[in-house]
Amino acid sequence: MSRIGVFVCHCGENIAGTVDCAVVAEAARSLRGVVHSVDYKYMCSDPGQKLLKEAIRDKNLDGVVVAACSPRMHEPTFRAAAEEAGLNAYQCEMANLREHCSWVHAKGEATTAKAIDLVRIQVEKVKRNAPLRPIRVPVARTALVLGGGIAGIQAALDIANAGNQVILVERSPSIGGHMSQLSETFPTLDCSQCILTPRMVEVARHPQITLYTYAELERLDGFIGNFKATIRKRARKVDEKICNGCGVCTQKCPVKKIPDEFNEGLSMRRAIYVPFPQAVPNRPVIDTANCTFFKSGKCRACEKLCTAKAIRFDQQDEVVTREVGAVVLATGFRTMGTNQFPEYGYGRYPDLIDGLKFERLASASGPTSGAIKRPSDGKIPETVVFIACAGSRDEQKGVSYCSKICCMYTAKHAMLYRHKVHGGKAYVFYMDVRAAGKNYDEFVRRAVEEDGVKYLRGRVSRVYPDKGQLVVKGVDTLLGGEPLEIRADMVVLATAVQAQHGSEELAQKLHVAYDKYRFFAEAHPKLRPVETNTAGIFLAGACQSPRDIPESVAQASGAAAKVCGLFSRPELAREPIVAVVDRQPPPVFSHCVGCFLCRSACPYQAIEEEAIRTRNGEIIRTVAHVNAGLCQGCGTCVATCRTKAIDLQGFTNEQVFAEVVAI
Amino acid sequence: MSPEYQIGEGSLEALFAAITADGRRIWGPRAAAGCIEIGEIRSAGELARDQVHPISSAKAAAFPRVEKILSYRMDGKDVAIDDPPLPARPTVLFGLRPCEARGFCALGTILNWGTPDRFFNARMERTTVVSIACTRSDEACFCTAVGGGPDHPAGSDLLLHPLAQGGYDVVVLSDKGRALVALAPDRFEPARGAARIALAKIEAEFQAQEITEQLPRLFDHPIWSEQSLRCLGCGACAYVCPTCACFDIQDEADARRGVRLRCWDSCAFRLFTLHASGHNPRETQGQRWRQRVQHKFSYMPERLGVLGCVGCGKCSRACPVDMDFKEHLTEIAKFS
Amino acid sequence: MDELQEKAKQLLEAGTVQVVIGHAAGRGGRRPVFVRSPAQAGKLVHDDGCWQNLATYLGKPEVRKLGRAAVVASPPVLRAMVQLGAERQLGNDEVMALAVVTGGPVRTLATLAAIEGHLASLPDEPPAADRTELGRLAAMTVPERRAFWAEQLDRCVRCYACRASCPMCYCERCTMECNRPQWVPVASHALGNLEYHIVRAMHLAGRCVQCGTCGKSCPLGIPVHLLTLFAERSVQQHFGQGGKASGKPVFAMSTFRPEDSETFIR
Amino acid sequence: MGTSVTTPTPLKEGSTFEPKITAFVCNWCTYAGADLTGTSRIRYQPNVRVIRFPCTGRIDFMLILKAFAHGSDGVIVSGCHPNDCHYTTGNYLARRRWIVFRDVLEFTGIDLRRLTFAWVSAAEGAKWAELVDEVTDRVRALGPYREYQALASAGIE
Repeated sequence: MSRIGVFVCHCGENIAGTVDCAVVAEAARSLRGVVHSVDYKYMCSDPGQKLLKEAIRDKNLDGVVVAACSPRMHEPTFRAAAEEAGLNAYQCEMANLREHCSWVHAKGEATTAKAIDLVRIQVEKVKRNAPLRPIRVPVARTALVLGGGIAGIQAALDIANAGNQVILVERSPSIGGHMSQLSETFPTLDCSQCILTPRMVEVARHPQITLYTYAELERLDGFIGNFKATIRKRARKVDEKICNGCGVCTQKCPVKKIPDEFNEGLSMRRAIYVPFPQAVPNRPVIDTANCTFFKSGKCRACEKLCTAKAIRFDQQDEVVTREVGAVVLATGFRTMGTNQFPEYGYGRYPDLIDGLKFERLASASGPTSGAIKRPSDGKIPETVVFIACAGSRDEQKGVSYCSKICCMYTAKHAMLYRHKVHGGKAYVFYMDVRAAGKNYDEFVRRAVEEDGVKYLRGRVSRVYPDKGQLVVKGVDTLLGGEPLEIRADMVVLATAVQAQHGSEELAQKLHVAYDKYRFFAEAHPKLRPVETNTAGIFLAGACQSPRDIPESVAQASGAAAKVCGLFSRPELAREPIVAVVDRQPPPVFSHCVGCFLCRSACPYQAIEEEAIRTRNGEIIRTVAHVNAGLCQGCGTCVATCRTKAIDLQGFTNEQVFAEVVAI
Repeated sequence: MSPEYQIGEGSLEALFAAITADGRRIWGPRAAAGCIEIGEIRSAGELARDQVHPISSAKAAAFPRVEKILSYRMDGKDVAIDDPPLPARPTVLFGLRPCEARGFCALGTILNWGTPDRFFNARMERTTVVSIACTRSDEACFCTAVGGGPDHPAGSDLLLHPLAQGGYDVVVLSDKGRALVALAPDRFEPARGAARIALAKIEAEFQAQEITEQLPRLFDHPIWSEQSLRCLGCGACAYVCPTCACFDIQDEADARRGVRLRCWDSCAFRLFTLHASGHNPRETQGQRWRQRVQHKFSYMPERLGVLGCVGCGKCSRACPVDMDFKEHLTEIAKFS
Repeated sequence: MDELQEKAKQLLEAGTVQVVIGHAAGRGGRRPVFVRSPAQAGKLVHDDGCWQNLATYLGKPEVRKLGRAAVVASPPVLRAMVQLGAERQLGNDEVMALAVVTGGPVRTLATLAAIEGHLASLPDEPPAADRTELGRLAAMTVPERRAFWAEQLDRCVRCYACRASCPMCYCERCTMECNRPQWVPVASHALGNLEYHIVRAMHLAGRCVQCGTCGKSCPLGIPVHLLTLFAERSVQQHFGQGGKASGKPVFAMSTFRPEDSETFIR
Repeated sequence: MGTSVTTPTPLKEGSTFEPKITAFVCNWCTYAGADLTGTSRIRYQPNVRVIRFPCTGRIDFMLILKAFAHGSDGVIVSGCHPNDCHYTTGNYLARRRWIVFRDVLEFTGIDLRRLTFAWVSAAEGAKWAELVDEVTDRVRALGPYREYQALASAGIE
């Protein structure tokens, strides 16, 4: 027989003004299982809490109902008080007499009657409460950062500088990402590599950061604090430890005609190469698809020339597994290819290029050492047309969102062009100019006002070659839709920012949600922007949605802060409001029939398989098991279970059923 | 037993009217969606008579499928129990087959084993059974194998024999039967020995005695799992059986009040013998099937001196997978 | 000896299976039979009188004890096997079906994939008679339907023949047997009966294989199968899944689409 | 006849029928929304009794029937709008359950005017008040749901 205590709070006049608290307390006293019932002016005050604690001790209560304000307000207060008095915190429930009763109803019998019902409902519930203990999960204080662009670099450094271990995995042979390809950065026009490379070096040198380049995540098992990452380090065919980065091999390799990815195909590289001079690590990699030796079994030139004897044609991929407590996704973005634009000639015109190509042309470390030259004939273009929103905000291209960075870098490109080619004419076709950000609009205005860039509001309908030039047909909607035609020497498309290749597969591998554009989805669009719906996996940078550098860095630091918060304690304590699958003594073992319909219903992949075995190890049956580390306590599985084998602690079937029946 | 009266086809309606006028309800075979069942009938026209048996059981008249045995209220912190008045509705069961009527003897014996069952007895006292002798039978019937027959008098208060000219000879078998006649005396003429329709011929393919003798040595025999392999473990057989008396006690309650109900139950259910520990003394369907046969043909004769089966074959007709009781019993009887 | 009997005989002779679950002649109609020797294969029949969904037997411990089983399988039996496989109640290595379509050839299907392939070509819908009946009920007003079911369910004695004969009702502990709390009254009064049949319909929504066996099994002829058929149809109409016509199993009620549409939520 | 295990519906002075409404709500949106109704002091009728769940996904359809069987004349089920679910997808699964459940109820002849589903966010305090008032008025007009409550005693000898 339960020993329940009921404590009715007046909340000054807030409750007592419309509810007759004495009557409520009196009514509660007559309920079965209630051995103590009082009303008091302010239950949350110190004397109020003292009242509660004393009653718990003196009357030896096994459950309390505090009839006061919303549990969303003071549940923690009273549960803590109960705990101090030696009662398990979860043996305390609240009846919401204020927000749900006194504040919304007129003074009168009906209101007091409702208050009594609300108390009775909670009494019936608390009779069936069980003591619960917070769930403790050990945390491996190592973070896995996927992606070595600026976001990944920032996150890795912040986490490592806080004293934690970091494993940074980058798919390409060097870290740096898109930022390393950029010439200057808006709105300050400082050189991208100048600000990035020190960070890259810092990562490489950092004692707490393990860097895996030319590597990919193969699989991720486990849950928050306890992931197991399987990483495949692709064979460079070069022994990184022995190689001294002299670079002879990359100059002597006879295979010369491979379009250079880093320079967006504007120059050629060898079959053994270092992506770019400042690459980290500065170690070459053999492109086995193009290497003569791997194609024909002959050559070995690099091997002969390597003074360090670091070439390893027989080197195999290496698969490593690491225990990690958290994961930061920073896999970045890609841009839409110019071949997606039939109206602009499917990218068949060499002088119609995308933004990244222009970055390489404008970059001092680029193929033209920063001189703006047409890819076709190396001639300096006298007229350049920049087309913004190329693909972005365009349903036909399957991109209805704004790529966010184009307005700014297009202004930057036009500006850089005007700086480098003084007599040159720069036109920008745009839909709107979106320059929200510190000093952004000023920057665009500078392009127009100081650098004389012509902004034309309208879309370009067609671009076609004519006598060595590109004819750009468009309209200026500000001049009443006046059709106009510009003969340009070069056209630059600000092509749409899109989700990185393979992001869908990765999302599925990690069980994180992604949107219809295959950008990773945050746990909450406003309040949990750097978390995913899978506990322990965080987001940084453009893998979530188009972002510029400062935003990516800010978000990376945000994600890092979340990770550091998680790592700040050796154990992770969580509310015990989680689902449990029942266990029974043999021969029943469990009422779970193992249909696993609950698994498809669980938003958190918290439902695992557990094999029930005989002493000598044979499987009797396989039943569901809830991973308390992953379960967030929504209870959807509970309502899905036909045999009622799953229940939700704190909201068990018996509790909620009793509440309903008590009405 | 010679008939005292005969009643014309045309007089049935008046008899029904008289019974109803006396404040009794009439239950009997009636056409219901998809089958002939036992239910309340208001006129002789509703009485179904061509079937060998209605699918459902007439036992519900005295042993309802759900019966309230008490109710209670929470009075502050105390409990106030109200005993329901004993069931009082007088009932006439009209048009049962003699075998089903005979079932009430076994049913009464088992329900009164030890403590008398006041609920059942109160209903039985107010129930008058009018059965009609069988002129037809089907391959599920085996009354003659268990000591019954197409015109067996046990359990009936009036027994009607169909006449060739229509109408029935009426054999009065009890005071309750006589009282029923008294409700419409002018409708019952003295019997004139009119030609009866011949009774159904039901060959006995075994004798109950053989089974009763066989059972003790067959307890651990594989025959049970063999015969019950296709059994689905539902309760259809028990719920249509005139003699199955097992029940479950259920409380339906909330924080303020509740009722205690007696509900039909069946030994074919896995849950029937499931212990709280999870252990089940009758784990397999074979064991549950054995219990059914043993109970009717061994335990009841042994402890109550009465067979638990009247050979009506209702269970066979109700079974979704054609567990044919006669066939199985014959197999057991002839087993050596 | 017909094709079915021949194929069953071969499976038994080859020792591929130890038992063939099929139908044989019974008193009046057909009854399930467990053929365990080649000699008995002649007992097997398949015609419209064979309406039990034999997949129901695959999970029964008494039947599992007999060894590997082949099932004489009409399309609903095959659908049941696929769904049972998806719900982890039937292992791929336990699958052996002698697929029969009235008038068609007998096909031996030894894997779930094979069954799915076979089903892909067959429609997944209730028998015509049931579709008509569903239509008739749909045409009724709500009070008319209430009256219809009140009359029908008042006759239910809760013998659970419908549950026992359903291949998808394999739970060791049915909701009906949960008593802490007692979700559904055990008593066969109007409330207990209505709630039992609503729960049954809800639990089979998206899982029902549309064999109608539950209705045919009811000793009192209550058309309880209409409830599960209706729930299944509701799932198919709203979510376009639940239909096992594709041969692919689905978990219609434990999955969702953001674009699922309704008109009743404020 | 047996007793129905239902409690009498509260009667106001003048003994006009006052319906009993049970509301099943999720903790993160509708419960918080109803709290906001309170903090904004928006008045509504006192007939509703709220039962708190972590998520609409937790609400077993049987609980709705239990509410009716145990004396509720009307039921409200409410949670986060699609996309706002605290648990990201619980309400989507709940929605599916409700879609089929309503169909099944209507097919068995249950009066859907007594069952109302809503999305009420934590910001929609006013909407909560309107919802409760509207449902209370509608159910008051329909009268007590004896029809369902009586089922518990129908068929008992």
